Amino acid sequence: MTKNNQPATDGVSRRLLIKGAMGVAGAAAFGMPFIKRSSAAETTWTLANSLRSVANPYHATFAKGGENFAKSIGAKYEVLITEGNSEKGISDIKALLQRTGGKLIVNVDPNDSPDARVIVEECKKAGAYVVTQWNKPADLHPWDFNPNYVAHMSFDGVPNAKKIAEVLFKGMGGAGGVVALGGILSNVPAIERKAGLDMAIKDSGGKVELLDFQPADWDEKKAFDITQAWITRFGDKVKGVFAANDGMGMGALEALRQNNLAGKVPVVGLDGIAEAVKAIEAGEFAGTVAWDPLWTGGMGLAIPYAVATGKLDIAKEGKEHREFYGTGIIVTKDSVADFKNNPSKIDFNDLFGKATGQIQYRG
Amino acid sequence: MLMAAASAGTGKLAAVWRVWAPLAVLGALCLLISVFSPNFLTVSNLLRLLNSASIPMILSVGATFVILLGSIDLSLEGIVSVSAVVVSMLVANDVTGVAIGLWAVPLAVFLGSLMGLINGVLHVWLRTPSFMTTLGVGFAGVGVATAVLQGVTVRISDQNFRAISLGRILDVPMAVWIAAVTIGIAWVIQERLRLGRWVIALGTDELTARHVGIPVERTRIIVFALAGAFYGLGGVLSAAQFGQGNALIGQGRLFTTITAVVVGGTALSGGSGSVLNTVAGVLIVVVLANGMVLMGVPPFVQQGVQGVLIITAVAMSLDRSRLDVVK
Amino acid sequence: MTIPDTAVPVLELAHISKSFPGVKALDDVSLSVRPGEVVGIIGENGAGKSTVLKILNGIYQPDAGEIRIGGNKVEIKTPRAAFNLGLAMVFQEQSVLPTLTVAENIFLGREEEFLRLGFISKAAMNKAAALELKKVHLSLPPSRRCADLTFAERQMVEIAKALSLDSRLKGQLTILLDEPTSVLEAKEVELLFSIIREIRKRAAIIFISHRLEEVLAITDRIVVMRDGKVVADLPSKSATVKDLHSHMVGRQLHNEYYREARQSKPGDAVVLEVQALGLAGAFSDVNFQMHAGEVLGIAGVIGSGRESLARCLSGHLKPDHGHIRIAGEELRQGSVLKASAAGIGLVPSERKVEGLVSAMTVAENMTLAALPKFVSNGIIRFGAERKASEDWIDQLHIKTPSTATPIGSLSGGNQQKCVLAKWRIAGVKLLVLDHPTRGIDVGAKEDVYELIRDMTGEGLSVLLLADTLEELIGLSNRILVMKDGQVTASLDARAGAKPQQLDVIRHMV
Amino acid sequence: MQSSALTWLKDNLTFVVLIVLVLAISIYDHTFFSASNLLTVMADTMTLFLMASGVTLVIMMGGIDLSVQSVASLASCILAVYLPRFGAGAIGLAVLSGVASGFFGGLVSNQLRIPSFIATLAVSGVVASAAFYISGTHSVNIPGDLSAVYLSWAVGNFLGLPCEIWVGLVCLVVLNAVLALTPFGRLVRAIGSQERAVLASGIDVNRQKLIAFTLSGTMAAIAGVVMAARLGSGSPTLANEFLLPAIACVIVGGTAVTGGIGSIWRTYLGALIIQVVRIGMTFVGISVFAQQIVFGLLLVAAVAITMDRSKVSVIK
Repeated sequence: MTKNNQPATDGVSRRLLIKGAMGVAGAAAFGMPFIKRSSAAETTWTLANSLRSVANPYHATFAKGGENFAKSIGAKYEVLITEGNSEKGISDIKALLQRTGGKLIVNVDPNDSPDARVIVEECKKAGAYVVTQWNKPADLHPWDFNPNYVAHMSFDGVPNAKKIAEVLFKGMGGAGGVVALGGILSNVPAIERKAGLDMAIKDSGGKVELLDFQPADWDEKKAFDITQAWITRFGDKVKGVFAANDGMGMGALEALRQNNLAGKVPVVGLDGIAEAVKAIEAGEFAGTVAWDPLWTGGMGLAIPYAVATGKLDIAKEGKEHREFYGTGIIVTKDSVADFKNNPSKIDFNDLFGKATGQIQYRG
Repeated sequence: MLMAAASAGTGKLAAVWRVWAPLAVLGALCLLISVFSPNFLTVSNLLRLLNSASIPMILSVGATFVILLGSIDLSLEGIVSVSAVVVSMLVANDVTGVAIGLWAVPLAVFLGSLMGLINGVLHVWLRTPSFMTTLGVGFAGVGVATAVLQGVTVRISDQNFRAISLGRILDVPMAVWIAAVTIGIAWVIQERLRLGRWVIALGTDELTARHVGIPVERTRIIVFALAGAFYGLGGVLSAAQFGQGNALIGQGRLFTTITAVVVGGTALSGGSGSVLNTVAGVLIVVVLANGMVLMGVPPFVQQGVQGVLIITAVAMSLDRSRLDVVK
Repeated sequence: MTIPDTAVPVLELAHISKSFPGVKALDDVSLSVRPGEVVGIIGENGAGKSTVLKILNGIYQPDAGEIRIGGNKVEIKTPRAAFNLGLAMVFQEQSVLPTLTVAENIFLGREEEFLRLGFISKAAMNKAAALELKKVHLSLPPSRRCADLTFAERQMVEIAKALSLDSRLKGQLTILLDEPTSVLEAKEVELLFSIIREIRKRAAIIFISHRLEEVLAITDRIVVMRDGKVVADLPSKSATVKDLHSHMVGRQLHNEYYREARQSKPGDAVVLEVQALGLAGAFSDVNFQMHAGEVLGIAGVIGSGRESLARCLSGHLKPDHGHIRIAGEELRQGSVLKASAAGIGLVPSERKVEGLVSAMTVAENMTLAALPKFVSNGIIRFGAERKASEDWIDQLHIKTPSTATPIGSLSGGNQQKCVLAKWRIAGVKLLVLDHPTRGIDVGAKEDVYELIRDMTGEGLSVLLLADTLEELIGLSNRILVMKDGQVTASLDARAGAKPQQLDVIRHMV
Repeated sequence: MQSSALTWLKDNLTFVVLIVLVLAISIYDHTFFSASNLLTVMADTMTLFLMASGVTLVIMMGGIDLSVQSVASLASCILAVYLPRFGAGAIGLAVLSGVASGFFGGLVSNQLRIPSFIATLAVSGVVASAAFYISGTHSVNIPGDLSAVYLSWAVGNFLGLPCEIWVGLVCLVVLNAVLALTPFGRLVRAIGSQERAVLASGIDVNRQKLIAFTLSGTMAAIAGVVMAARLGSGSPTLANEFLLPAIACVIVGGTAVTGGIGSIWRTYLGALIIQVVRIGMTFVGISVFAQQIVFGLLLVAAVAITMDRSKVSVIK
């Protein structure tokens, strides 16, 4: 699934930028400067993060997290992109398994939940270690693939979405009509976050009414157009906008701004991207939920590395350490300053420090 | 042309319908929607429609020239992204120290036309089909944008720049004015410049065009460069509208653009069509999407409904006078 | 008018040679055109005429020899260059673009003179176009889209386009007319000739045609080409069709040209019955019958509605009212499928577009209309296919390296024979021949006449739209004359009792 | 002698390009050039090939089919949803959905005389909706035991080769035969190069087109089934981002977009080329930030080399 914009401090981005410029130059020469020697007989572990596209900030930061860990142990590190194409994602991982002769540790955000099973099976076959993120079939469990399928990490969409929806309702004064923007209909997080919203509305005891729900496929432009249409259709009946991710939230906010409704109609989203945080400070966003892709990107490698190097016997770990949620931080007007001032510290030795309980499967 | 006798008779009628059909379809659509949603035909909503139509408009108008050639341009998303990223990095922003203000706009447009030029040159010199050439350049474009930003999103703080989309004259958003001017320019190019005539000639029968001494290769290259310039402008407006530049900002523009052009009644086979057709086509597509939400069509049915409606629209508006063979 | 031989030639080709892989297209060709002279170039297809034209138009470059204009050596690198040197070409293929207006077509590629501050002034362009149209006595609004023009009108626009040069060039103008009359009717040909006589005062003219009578009528001198060489260069006054033929084909052709002796007497069986057939804007209330083995010729000028009538029978057009019956069976109208299923085949005038698939082989084209015959349990029987096409290649003396040769590489005449073979293989009962000898050379023409006689001999009926009246009269058993969408006469044309051309024309105009 | 070698080279450029690519990558990293790896690469290419194979027919006829990716997704959903209920019947049902969608697309294009580009694009929308509806907008899991019973023909091994390769080969052989031996195949080429002549010869062109579109839909559905089998579940977005790669395969193979020229075999090679380039970049270790750029440039280069321009006068 596409996620948008993740905070990246200016210093970092400027460095990236210069690298990027070099990147373009190199690409002109058929990317020669990018080529890393790879000897046939792999003796050390190769680390890799697989994700949809480095073009979207969430995944870019996710990749960065992986890189940070790789640096910390001086291992070779690769990034694989699926371009939203399941088959490509899988065959790339296969290729890497082949190249490294199975000496691979891979941290995967599967393009679509079905992919997870195939990837896990392939890794098991090759004796590689794998961690999955966000998407996997409900009946696929790490403990069925000891020790290679080390863990599955996710963020619980339902309670987080419920919490942030309640923040929205509070911003609306507890009552009125809301409109909701959803992600790609079949994406697991999209479904969870919708569920969370529905629960919050139910709990509001009829005070809050869901005027309309439209999937904008995680897309800022679509969100923009849909919100415009809503303003026409519902006029001032719209008291608040719920967006299943901050990217769409920004699109909605843009539409509100252009109808001079920004600030009057509160918006919430999830992901905790920098613009959303800014908008919260500006009082246009009521709140967001911040995940920590630097952490997931790094830990998704750190844990299996510990297993691979024998520091950790994963088979002995409890299920709450095999399928677990990370911590989502609710950012609102009150907590925003604090959130900006102390960015999360990541200790690669504290493997499960931020794990908050075993993943729940709801019917 | 085989049915000389017959076509001479029906010719004028066809010509009239050819011009008005898309507008008729558009009108019918508007009526249909306003039946379900009274708010549709309000000034404020129509303004919002035009606003969301402005970027697709600029892109489609550019693509029209390529399609009139009988070629196709799939590099649109790539060019839009690159231009948006570059412009966002040149105006006051949070990633680069640079801030050259509105001078960035012509630069980005120029960059777009440059990438278009690459399309044309590769297509003509390597004699590869435009479909593939532009697909490749498109990939490369998104690739470049990605490589430059490495996933960072450039946030634009330059309000003067954002004004070229958000500012208002007579309560009409600047984006709409810009789109209008762009259409005007395109119209002049098509009707009053040799290029315009030559595009039609090439699209109809390239060999003949060659025989009468039209510089076929140069024309083709220029057209792709021209289209690139339009995409570049589209990228600039996207950046201004959303106040940011990132490698994905062009995503999802391609098919809507081509659909709009064809719905307008411009033949993919080349030769027949016009900028004005495209204007109607874009409005049809945008109104359709807007109406979908207004009428409260259940989400997962929308794609289907949209498909059906587009078929009807095209079926009604397509110019079949030269279409004895449909491909 | 007579031209002093001393005058400097406007255009001169000296010892031009050009070869392509395998063939020597032009071998030491020399010819010259003097001011105000009309020179005819004739020769069978493949004799090198079109190569000469292409060289003069800058599409090919000669391997050897040189081109002189007004006595000065020139190099013609592009069509545009040819244009600027005062060489105006009227192409055989329709090169008028249907999507552009008449004016835009006339000045296509030369818009600069109408640029005002870089913008085209349509007013100026239309005005200029109107003048050019006057020269060819064509009364059309210059802003009309050419898609809405008839064949003949387009050809006239073509000519107007060429003529537009002379008011725009200081130096001498040479106009190259490549088969300009092939789509014109007698009346229009006359018009064209009068135009030529007018403009020859200002321009030299090269006139290329398969219609020898016309060449004799309009030219001062005739250059005959064969196998890439100039084999004769004779004054038109003293020449006759017969010796032109002998020069072209290098053999005396036998006197009895249209094989009237072999004209079979039609049987009594009614093959086709047309009753009160009509199509708005084309023709109305047409009635006739056709018998087995009959050749029914339809005479009429462009706009008489005969093309539409023919295409109604072949199912390409749908008539508004009336009946078509094949052997008593009512034919579902406006469907090519039903027509061909009922045994009607069309040999179209636009051979390359509707007649054959150039990219495919001779065999594949021949069996196209009868594919099911060569299929057993879903698979094409290639052996049978080759066999069948070989038979017809012998039978029709088709010159082709093999059955697997791409048909596009054959000469026009041989292509046309293949089209006929296609319908013979499909076993049609009625063939609609729409200008079957258009743009094919003398030798091939005779073969086609021969074929028509063979077919009718075997009981096939032929509905004929011919290139010339003479041809029409010579071939037909009976002639329907049409005028403004009405049948104005039905003339008997059985062997020995052929009507005179005048008898026919009387009803046409 | 020497010239015949040249002509051979001309006719088999696509093949040569593929070989060169494989060798180049193998030289860089010889683990690439192992039987097991090459087989994996092939197997992974097959779903893409299956999708492209049908499109090839439509493109050779001068049209295009943009509905394949949603058709494949729909098929995967139908399979996943109905396998528990109908068993093998679900496979038939899934393929049938492809037949229907393809047929529908052809019908729209023929009867309403709408360019296939738009017709199939629109149909693709309808099909996508159907997929969302049937799957309840969720991805649907295929129980392992059922998969083992009904879908083993698509996954796993047979005679030492991954089944995907066998499926691909069968389709390759069958479709090639159809193109080479049947009247339909002949007419596909004829219509592609001069439709009006075919019409004038009294051939039911529309029917041929309908067959082509139907076959295209069918192949897409089969691709969807195989995909679902490989991934162990179906999803309404399963085949996303497959459309352009599929068309790219056809054109990289050297089939002309303008119609008339081409073959399934070329598409087969085209698919392999694209897959090898993609995987190759991982092997050679080209940075993800450059991969798309390199991929784009290589695509253009490949077409520039493989395309047979001898029969096309104008390249659009």
